Amino acid sequence: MTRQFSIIRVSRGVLLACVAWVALFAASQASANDMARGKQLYALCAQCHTENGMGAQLYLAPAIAGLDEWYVNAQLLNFRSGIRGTNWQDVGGLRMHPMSRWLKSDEDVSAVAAYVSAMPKVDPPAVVEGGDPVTGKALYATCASCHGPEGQGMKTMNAPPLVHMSDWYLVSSLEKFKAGIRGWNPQNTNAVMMRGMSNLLPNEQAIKDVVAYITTLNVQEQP
Amino acid sequence: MAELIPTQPDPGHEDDHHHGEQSFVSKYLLSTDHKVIAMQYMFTGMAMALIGGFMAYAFRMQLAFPGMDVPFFGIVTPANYVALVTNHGAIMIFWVAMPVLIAAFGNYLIPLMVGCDDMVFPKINRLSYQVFLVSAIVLLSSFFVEGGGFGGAWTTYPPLSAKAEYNLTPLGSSLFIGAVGIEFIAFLLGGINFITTAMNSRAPGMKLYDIPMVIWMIVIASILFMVSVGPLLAGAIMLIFDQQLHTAFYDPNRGGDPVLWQHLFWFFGHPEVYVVLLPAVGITAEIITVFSRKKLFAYRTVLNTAIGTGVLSFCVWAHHQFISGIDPRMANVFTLTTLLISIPIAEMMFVYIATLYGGAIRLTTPMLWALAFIFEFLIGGVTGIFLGASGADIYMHDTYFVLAHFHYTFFPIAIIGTYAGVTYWFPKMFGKMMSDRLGKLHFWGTIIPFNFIFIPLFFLGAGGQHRRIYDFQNFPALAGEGMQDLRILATVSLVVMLGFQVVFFYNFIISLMRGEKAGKNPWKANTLEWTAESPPPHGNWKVLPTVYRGPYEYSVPGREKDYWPQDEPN
Amino acid sequence: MIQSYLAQGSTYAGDIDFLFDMIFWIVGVWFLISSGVFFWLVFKFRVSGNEGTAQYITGEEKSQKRWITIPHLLVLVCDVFIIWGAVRVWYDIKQHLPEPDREVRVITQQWAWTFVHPGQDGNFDTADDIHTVNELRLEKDAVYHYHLTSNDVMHDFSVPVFRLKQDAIPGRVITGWFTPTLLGEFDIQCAEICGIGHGLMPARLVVESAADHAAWMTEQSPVKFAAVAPQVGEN
Amino acid sequence: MKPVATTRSAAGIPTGLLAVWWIVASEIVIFGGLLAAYLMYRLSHDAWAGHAANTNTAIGTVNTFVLLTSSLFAVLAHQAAEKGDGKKAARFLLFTIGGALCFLMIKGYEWNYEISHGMTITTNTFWSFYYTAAGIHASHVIAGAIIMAVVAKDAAKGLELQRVELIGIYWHFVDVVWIFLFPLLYIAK
Repeated sequence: MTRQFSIIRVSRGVLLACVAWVALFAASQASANDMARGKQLYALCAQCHTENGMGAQLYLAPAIAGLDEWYVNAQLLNFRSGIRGTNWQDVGGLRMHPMSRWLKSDEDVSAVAAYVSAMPKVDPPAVVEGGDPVTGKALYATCASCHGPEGQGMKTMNAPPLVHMSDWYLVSSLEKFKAGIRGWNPQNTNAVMMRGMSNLLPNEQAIKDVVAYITTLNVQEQP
Repeated sequence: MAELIPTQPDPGHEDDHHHGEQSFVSKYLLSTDHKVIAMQYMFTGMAMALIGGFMAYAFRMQLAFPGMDVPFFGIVTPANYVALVTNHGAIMIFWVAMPVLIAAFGNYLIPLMVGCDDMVFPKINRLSYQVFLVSAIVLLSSFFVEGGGFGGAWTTYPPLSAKAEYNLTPLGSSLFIGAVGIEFIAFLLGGINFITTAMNSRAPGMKLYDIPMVIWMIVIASILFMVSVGPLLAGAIMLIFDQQLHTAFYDPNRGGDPVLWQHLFWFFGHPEVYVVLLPAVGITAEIITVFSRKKLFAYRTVLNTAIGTGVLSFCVWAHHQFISGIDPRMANVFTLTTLLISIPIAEMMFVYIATLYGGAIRLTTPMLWALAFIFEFLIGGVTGIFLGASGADIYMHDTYFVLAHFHYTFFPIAIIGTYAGVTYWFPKMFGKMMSDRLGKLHFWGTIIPFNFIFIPLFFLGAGGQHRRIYDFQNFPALAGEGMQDLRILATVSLVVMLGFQVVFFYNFIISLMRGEKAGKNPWKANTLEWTAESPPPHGNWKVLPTVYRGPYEYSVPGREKDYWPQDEPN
Repeated sequence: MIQSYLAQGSTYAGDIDFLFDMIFWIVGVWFLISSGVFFWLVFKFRVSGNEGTAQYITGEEKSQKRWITIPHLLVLVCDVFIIWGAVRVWYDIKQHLPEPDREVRVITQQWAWTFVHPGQDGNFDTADDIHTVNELRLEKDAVYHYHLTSNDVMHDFSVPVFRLKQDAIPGRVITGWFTPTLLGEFDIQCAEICGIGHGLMPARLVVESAADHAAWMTEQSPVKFAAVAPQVGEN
Repeated sequence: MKPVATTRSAAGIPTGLLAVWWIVASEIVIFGGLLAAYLMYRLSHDAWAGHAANTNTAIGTVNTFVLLTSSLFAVLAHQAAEKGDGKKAARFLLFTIGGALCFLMIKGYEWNYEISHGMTITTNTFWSFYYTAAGIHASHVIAGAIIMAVVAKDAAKGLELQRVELIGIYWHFVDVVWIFLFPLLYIAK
């Protein structure tokens, strides 16, 4: 192997010059602040989650704009390490797992998380039909203990916000939790807990009902 | 029927091509003059080449220095990366090689070399350029729609290309296919003129074997293109229907078959290689005969090998699909036909090398380009054997070896062939000589880095690295230290090579402004275009020429001059 | 030649390497001869300025044409050798299917690999199937049949150390074979562009001894998932 | 002012004829590719015979007859042009255009009926082929009719009479495509 590459040695000089050139740009890159870096890296996310973070059901990408920073950060790390999104039936997760590995360093992950959480919240269009918010309200009582009565989420409980979220995504997540497609990995303790909680919803209809109630909580936040 | 055609006027009386002062628009944008249309094609092609080259720069920087903020581009995301490689390939083949080699040289040379005043259907000719321009605009616009440019490789295999949920570019993918389809229509329109002009409008006395080789090659290439492109056009309509109307021609879940597209694509895709190869081979034939002052060795053999290659090229398409799930028994047939195609191509190369024997070789800039074409294409040719052999292709398929191989064919064709042609016909096109010194600087500054780009890629391919992978750090066992060095070497060479193109544009402009005036025939060549003024006026000649002999009568014994123009009575 | 870059990990890797070497020497000799003649001619017959006279050779006479027809017949002879070698290797790998010791199902999708072992009962689609994502564990020296499918677009199951490559086509199950002969960890690549995540679709191949493999199978049974992510953030 | 190039005929074939044959040849490979793809699918899907049973053979037959008649008018127009009778040629061309319009109207009725009965381009791949192939053919009919109108306008004044033959060749080609489509889409069940 080394013999064939002797030509490389000859051109080391050229390479070094080039590396110096690159280092120059790398330096300017490091000085850029986190937000700019996050925006830059979000270019890939925007391919599916769209420019304003509205998400697109066709691409299995939920709305993410304005999600809590700690939550985005934790999920990106989970995806990247394969704690989440590596179940063989989790079609969307199997796409997100490789995409998250595009973020090479933890700094990049937190830059993206900061950028996403700073995006203005959106109200994705409701697409799930057949849910009854009245029944859902009763079912939601259990959820409220962690996710909060307004669905605003609680960091202390490791519970993400549920409002301003794509309703189809809430349904599919609950279904995945129930089927053990999410929360199968014991290392992902929060998801394991959620997997247990999801079993309190007895059937498909109950899932739709509770999601229908959650979407009624989607009021624009007061400034 | 024949009586409806007006009798041919005596060329002597057909000289009043007087045009008054024309506005810029009607002279350069809406002209029906074949030379103006040729220039339109050439400059559009060059502009697209710059765009394609810039794309190559962006993704090669990403490969060499993963994750870097590429100067003048920004960060290359995986989505950018696939869109860049896809459009780089499509642009370089459909919007650079084809317009420059076939349309620009075809339009410029066919009327001049067969001795008539214009194309047969000047308005169709103008239309073909306008359609082509539309296709280029449609392609470039695909980058600015939602979702961005299409990123499913220039081969556009469905279901990836057919469904937005897979390719994530709901509009980009349709614009891409649409642009390619429109471009095909432009070249079908152009083909009407190439065929009819070369066949029907030849100067009196010009027999079939008196036609210069480059004209033959463009005609054969046009026929190959016309025959091969039809099924793909039908397939492209089906693919756009799949994308936008949600039909299921290529959807396996609803009764379609994705492999059908591969057959339609490669039935076109392989002949397409020869469509662009043949004009470049023709250009080379003109140049090496002039600058070695030799008759082309075995003119008819060259012609026959070109036709043989063309016919065989329709029987080899599935060698792109050896491992695509086609019936394995079919692979044996296609291995056979693929290796058979080495026979006419090898013979063509032998003919060119034999032509050099006994010549008086003048190493001018165009000659250097032509010689480089022969040598570099030889490398491209021999490395193709590895891929045509089905057994070896199991390993080599879709590796960098393939990539290096076809760049060793397409680069000589599209870039070296173009530079050879431009430097050779520049005096005719613009009436000025190009600087030979700058030309040679540009030549070496292009050829040496070119080899340093692609030879390392052969090693990468032999090491099992695949194409279209945007970051090799994900493959710990494959992305060894030495491999990354090779990628950096290739990228640095690319940047150097792109930098040297500035020399060409500088030379182009400076020669245009201050170049030495070229006479009618600065190279002392035989073919008819050199008997016209430089640059030829509208209508080309005052008196259209008559032909008395073949195009390659150089150094004929017993003659004082070592060339014998085709239109000289004796 | 290839083996200096990449170990030979399957029974047929050596055959492909031999075929590659054979073609390399055949075309290498041709390349050296033609480019040697080419450069010699350019060197010998070059002139400076506009000096010198050339010979008049039409190339149409038999005695002249000999110079191209003989090499061209020799090319044909070489072609026959290459075709013979290629078809032999091709037949062994793609056309003939030896009796399997084990089977594995390979499911591709955007942008992940799922490998399914039939488990203890030897049948697919039963409760004890073992699914692994992005990691394929194989037993050394066992003849494997793979059944390759795709859930969405075209992918390509490429194992460079095995010298194996096969496209996965949605709607079809493609069966082939291999026999691992080398212990260790290797890369699996996708070799057919499959969308924006194509470059982020690696999988690991682990070839282990029969005993280790059996132990792993028991440990994994009935349903347990591997979370494997090759190290990122390094380099 | 025409270039001299247009008036030459070194190969002995009129230039316009050469160009039309080029167009026809490139169209043949387009339809050839489409029909070859259709045949491959058809042979591997026995169920398509059932879908094909829903096509209206009677309407297809009438349309075949209409196109064949229009082709006959194109031949008569050519004969008239040969004799130098531009007016007569133009009149026959108008009959041909009438045939084309008649064909399109029948086609429109047929499609309307089929679509309203739930057989659309996305129903299944047979119907996708049915609409795609017939649609591309119909677009050629429309293009042919427009060109014929232009040619007829000139021919009525006795100008460019050679074009009558050229458009006739194109029209026969359009007709022949239908002769292939009709059995493949309607009759084979």
